Amino acid sequence: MTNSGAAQGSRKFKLPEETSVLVALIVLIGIVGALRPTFLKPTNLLNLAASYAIAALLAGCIVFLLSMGEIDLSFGWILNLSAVLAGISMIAGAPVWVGIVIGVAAGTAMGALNGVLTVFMRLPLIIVTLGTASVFQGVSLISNNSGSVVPTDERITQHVFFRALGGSIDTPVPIILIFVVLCFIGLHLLLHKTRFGYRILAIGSNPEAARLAGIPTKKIKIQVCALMGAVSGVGGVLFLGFRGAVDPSTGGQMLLPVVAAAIIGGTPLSGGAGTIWGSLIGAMIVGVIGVGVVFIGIDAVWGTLVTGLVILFAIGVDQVVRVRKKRAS
Amino acid sequence: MTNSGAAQGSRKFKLPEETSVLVALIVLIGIVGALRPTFLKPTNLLNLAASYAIAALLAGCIVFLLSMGEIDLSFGWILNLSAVLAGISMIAGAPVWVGIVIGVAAGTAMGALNGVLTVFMRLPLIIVTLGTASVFQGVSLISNNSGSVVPTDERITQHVFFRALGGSIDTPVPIILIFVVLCFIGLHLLLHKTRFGYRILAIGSNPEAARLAGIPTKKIKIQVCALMGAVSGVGGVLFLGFRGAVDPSTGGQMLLPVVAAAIIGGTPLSGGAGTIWGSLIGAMIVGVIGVGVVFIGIDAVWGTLVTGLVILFAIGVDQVVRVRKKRAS
Amino acid sequence: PAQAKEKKLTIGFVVHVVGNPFIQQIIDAAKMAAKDLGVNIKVTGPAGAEGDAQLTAVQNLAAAGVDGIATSVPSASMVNGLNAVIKSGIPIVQFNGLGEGVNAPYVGEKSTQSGRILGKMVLDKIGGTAAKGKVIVGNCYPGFPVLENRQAGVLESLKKAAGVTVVGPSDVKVDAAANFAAWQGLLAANPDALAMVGLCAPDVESIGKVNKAANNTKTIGAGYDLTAGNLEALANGSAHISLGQTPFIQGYLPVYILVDSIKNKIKINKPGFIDAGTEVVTATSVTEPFKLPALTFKDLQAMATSKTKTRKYYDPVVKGYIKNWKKNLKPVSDESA
Amino acid sequence: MSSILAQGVISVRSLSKRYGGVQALDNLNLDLERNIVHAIVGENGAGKSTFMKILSGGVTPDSGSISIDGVSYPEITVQLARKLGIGIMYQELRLFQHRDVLTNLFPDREIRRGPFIARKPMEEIAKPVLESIGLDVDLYATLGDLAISDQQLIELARVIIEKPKLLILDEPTSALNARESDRLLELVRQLPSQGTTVLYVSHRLDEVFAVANQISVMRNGSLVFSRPTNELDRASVIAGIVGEEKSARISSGAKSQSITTNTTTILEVKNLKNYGQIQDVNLTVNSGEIVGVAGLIGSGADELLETLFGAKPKSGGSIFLEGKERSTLSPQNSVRDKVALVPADRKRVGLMMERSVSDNLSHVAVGGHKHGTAIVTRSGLATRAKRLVERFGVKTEHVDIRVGNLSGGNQQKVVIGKWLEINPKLVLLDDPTRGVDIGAKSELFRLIREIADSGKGVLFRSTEIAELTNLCDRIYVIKNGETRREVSEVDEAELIKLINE
Ligand SMILES: Nc1ncnc2c1ncn2[C@@H]1O[C@H](COP(=O)(O)OP(=O)(O)OP(=O)(O)O)[C@@H](O)[C@H]1O
Ligand SMILES: Nc1ncnc2c1ncn2[C@@H]1O[C@H](COP(=O)(O)OP(=O)(O)OP(=O)(O)O)[C@@H](O)[C@H]1O
Ligand SMILES: [Mg+2]
Ligand SMILES: [Mg+2]
Repeated sequence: MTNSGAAQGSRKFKLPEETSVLVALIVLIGIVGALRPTFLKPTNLLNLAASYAIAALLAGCIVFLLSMGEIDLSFGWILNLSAVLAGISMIAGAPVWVGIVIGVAAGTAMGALNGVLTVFMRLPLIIVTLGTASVFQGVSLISNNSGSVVPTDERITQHVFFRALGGSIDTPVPIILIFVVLCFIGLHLLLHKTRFGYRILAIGSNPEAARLAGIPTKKIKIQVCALMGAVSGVGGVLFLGFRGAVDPSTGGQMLLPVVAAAIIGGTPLSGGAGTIWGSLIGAMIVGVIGVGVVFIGIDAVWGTLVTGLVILFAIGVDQVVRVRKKRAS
Repeated sequence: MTNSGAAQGSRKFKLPEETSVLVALIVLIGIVGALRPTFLKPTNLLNLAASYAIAALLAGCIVFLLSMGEIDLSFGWILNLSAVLAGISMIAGAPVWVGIVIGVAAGTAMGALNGVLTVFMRLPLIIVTLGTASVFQGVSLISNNSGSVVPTDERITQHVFFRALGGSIDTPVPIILIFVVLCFIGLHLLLHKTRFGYRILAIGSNPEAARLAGIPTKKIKIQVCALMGAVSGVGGVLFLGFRGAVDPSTGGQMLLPVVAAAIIGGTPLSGGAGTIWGSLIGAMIVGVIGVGVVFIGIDAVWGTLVTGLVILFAIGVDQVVRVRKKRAS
Repeated sequence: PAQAKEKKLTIGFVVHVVGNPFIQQIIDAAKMAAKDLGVNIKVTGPAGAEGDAQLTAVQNLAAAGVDGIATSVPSASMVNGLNAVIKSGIPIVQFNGLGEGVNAPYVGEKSTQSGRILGKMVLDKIGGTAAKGKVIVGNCYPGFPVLENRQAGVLESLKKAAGVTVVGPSDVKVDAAANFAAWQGLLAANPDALAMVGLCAPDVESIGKVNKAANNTKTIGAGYDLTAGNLEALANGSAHISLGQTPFIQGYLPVYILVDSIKNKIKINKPGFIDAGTEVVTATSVTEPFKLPALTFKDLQAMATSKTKTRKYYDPVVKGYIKNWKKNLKPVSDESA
Repeated sequence: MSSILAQGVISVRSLSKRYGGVQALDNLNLDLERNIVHAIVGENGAGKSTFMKILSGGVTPDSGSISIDGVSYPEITVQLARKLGIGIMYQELRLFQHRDVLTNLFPDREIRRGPFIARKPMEEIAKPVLESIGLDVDLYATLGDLAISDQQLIELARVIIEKPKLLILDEPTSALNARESDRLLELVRQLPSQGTTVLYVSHRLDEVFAVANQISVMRNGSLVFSRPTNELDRASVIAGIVGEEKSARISSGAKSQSITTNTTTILEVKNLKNYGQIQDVNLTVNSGEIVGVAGLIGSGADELLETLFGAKPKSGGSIFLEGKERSTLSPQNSVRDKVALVPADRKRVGLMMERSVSDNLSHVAVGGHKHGTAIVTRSGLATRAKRLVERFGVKTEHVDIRVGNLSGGNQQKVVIGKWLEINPKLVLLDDPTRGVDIGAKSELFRLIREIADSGKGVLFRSTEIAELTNLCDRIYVIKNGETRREVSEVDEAELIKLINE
């Protein structure tokens, strides 16, 4: 409380708070690389990163909600329904770009709906999205009668969007990766360099003080929810392009790894603080753990235990590299 | 902050804060009953309650953690591993009662491990259990090589424990239901009528103030985690008796419905408050929604959407029956 | 002699979910094949069923340098990714879940056909085409392709009896406890139902328990998979029919095909289908495919726990049907025929 | 009347606000003249803060009207207040603990270049303001890491940066030391000439007389009187605040009456050091004694009590309680050994804001001390609470009210009450009179004296020098983390000199 003396003195040499997760990431990559040197081949690392890019993007955006002291349980299904609607409209004859816009717009609308409900029901977002998650999933199931959405028409599959994302166009770095990194820069600037971001962090830090400072807290909440929806919609459209199809189950398992990435990355659940870059590193840690276990060739029966132990290690590195303030629960 | 006036003015006639969820429950039962009168047959309602009894028990116990401002992501896997260890030891020749004790003890130990890690790593429980959940699941998979644990020996299956829980002994009210209701009374008294419960709520309201008031916060945290583990262990053993078998996936799907039951029941995620009875009603709402949808005969494709809408309705009743203070996120 | 020095082949084996007893039987068979053929095998799969994580696992095994990969394909979104792996030169065989458009052979049941068989058996038990009354159908995971196919087959067979009305299909959930509660509710809502038909592994066991708890002996219980719990329900008469998907063949055959095609440079980068057969189990009879010797119910339960017994029982299939896999390769349209 | 309005006066007519059973404001009528310092005084719970919050848009009144520059408003919103140039420094600080100092200085008023926040120009605005109020902090330090006194100054700087036309200061000096307070008063005195009207709420009458042109006294939500300062004296203001009959009982201090013969040493501290500002502190506290600690902010005086209690780790030295060394210091052990700490920052570490008065009063007795059985009943908590509410005169409708709804001074009484319930041997009082009204303060002093007289040791830190000189038998002056001097029987001026020298 009053130990600001030390903090002030060492300000110039202060390590960024992302250091500890970065160390964990490097150690993990190092271990896998030492056991299987091919792991470290740039193409392998890039491909690995690409397949976790969408989850990473969502982890970057969920930081906005966590910073505001809220959690969205529905984003996986927003992603799903956005992708389904985009895919269906393309199959129904809409131009690819129109389908993309439909997907992102649908995601934004779903997010905004979450926001409006949380503001007007005066309930935490986690409770509201407990319901809307099922609603979005339900609408997705109905939209395509429980089937996968697979555009097969050449007009669609040969469209530059699908070819670029699906890897048919050769680039040194996967397109999706470039796009997601750009999004991360945007998200970082938005949260830490604009008034919108300041307002979010203010609401998360002290909602009553934020109201008294004249911040339109309801409007901001709805906007942040809509942003989460929009990014989930983008995620859905990217998924459609990247994988070329959407399953009814797509997105259903995303909640835990995405939130895990954000909190491993150092964003507390209690609001008022958040790190977009930490979230990116967190997503990469989740990715490296998932991939590393397979890469090293650990048997399926043992894989889960090893995963758990490595997660404990990754979060434990924080203890060693003591740069981060204690994280509130 | 300034709208507490009404609540205070009408203090003498104040409805308990569980009223709104209770209304939601009654309305839901009423709707399903109106559409399918057989739903209201006491045997049906009792059976329904019995099949959600274990989830309800866990929902009752997670209130302790939520009240302390923490969340445990691992309890489903604690339940699983406890049941597996109990089952394996019975199959290996241990008397049934010994197996039960082993299961509960294992659960307690796992919970305590969570507690010790969260205290010594100085990280929120949600982060620690992100790792331990995988560890417990992993150990469970290894213990029985990804197979189901199915005691078939008559010594075990004909034991009074299995017969009573499995429904072979006819009782007007299912045994498991009586047991769980007794547990609920115990949990309620423990949280609201003992020093232990007082301390939990104090830690949840303001951890630093609790520490300065001389409350042994670390010890209490470990104890609450161990309690959650013990109750999960009890849940595992009950599951083994009720179902007569444990699958490797048992418990894996429990997290969301259990936490949902607690928060629908009115326990905020922010700590410092909690209602055990609300949690019971919340669990029953989750149960009625789950069963009601199939009972009415809603098509599988539409079931999810209807579930979502009904959840939104259930939490929205709060708006109409305005007895509850605004729930912090 | 020069070939003997060649490095040992490594086969990747990717399942859609770990910690599922039925899948584990497939894995065990795959490991037996690897042992028989003298190759290494790396088994992996996501903890929760998700196509994307599974595809990532396949891609990683490919990057890690395995020689061939067998994988189930539960999601259409894996197809493009798998084809890219195949294009890069690593052969793939699909099992258990078929990905439409994957350029690789598929080993599995005829899912629609198995649904038809189940529907017909249920119909036979409730009075054939003259049957009158309700049949409850439950789908534990709406949207899962194999389940949708089975469901279509079941409904097709049931339609043959004009007097049968189908209740559902309802979403009965995968989680054991929720699954039980759903079936319990369905029976309570329709106490006069002639039969309850599930499509997933936990259903038969749940239906059996529901019947037993309600002291109900008149409703036929039917479903899929020969898990220990399901067999127990059949044994005690609380459920009546369960179809198996011959996990031994679904695990053994893909590994065999991969090793055979790699060693003998056989191209397998085309869609195709090899039937893994359907096992039909009732309380009184066990019918195994491929003219295997009849089994008693006890034998079946014993085999569920013993790998050596299983291997021995299927030896004729290994030496015949499996060895001659090329002859048994059919167009993929046969799967849903 | 209309002529006054034309002069641009803020006037408030029959303003009322009710919180449940409490009439916080009851038909308040008041006119505020432009370009003066107008002080508002009154008991804890008199409705001062409620009034200020209504003027600044934080709270909506139930009825009544406010007219500003001749325009009448039924209510003022936060946005309207901002437009009208009304700035408020809240009694309960409204700061963002997770954010850095600079961000806290421009809440939702950030300067932007294009879409991005421009920190440089904000720094340039902030630096001179911080300098003018004598605050030297890193603009990039996290606010939550700062001492409560620094935070209070930041709240002040925040509102000064807004350059409001009407500046509301709700107990701005409650956590400040003499030097900072003086500087603040100096600043406030200059504001009217720069076109700012100041509403100044304080319990420190010396300050009020030093700074205000006009003094209004409130009681039970209404105005008692409002008069120019030069027509008033201390006694009449006190009489206005607490009522004629009570005012007679208010004494300024209560020195130890009887020097008890058999004094024992309760606390002995040798060469105490911690990881922060404390370097080498030596002191003793005897039974029956009230011992004061005085020092500037940053001297270590403000960390001393928390360190002695075990809330902050020590890095060296020894502490003896009744002759026995306390080697492992922790709050838990302190409670066991019957050492009590009333912390300076009650809101953050003293209270459970969302819980009831009753729950809070049992915080130590039930939570920490294992008082009585392991069974806790509502009626048991309520009985204890009612007894303490009575003993300390906590103004609350009933004991089941959320503590956060009490007025600031009453919250403070709850913190003190919860500690005295365990009957401590040594009481560490860290600025316990923050925000407490004069009536309550004199009760509190009597109480502290009573505690000491019953053979206990009291170690007392205050930001108000007068409190130290009036109440303490001995005072330690702390400088650069060391106990430099021990004095007794000094007067205020002398002590201030000693502290600053
Ligand atoms: N949000 C609230 N809810 C309920 N009661 C409240 C609330 N805010 C204030 N009160 C009550 O209204 C009365 C006036 O409070 P207020 O804070 O205005 O007093 P004050 O004069 O500022 O006192 P102090 O000198 O202690 O700061 C008190 O009795 C208080 O308990
Ligand atoms: N305290 C201040 N000191 C100096 N300049 C300020 C201050 N506050 C605001 N400004 C400047 O005045 C401009 C207008 O401020 P204002 O708060 O009205 O922003 P705004 O553009 O209306 O915000 P929004 O559009 O988000 O409501 C700001 O862009 C800033 O440059
Ligand atoms: Mg006040
Ligand atoms: Mg503006």
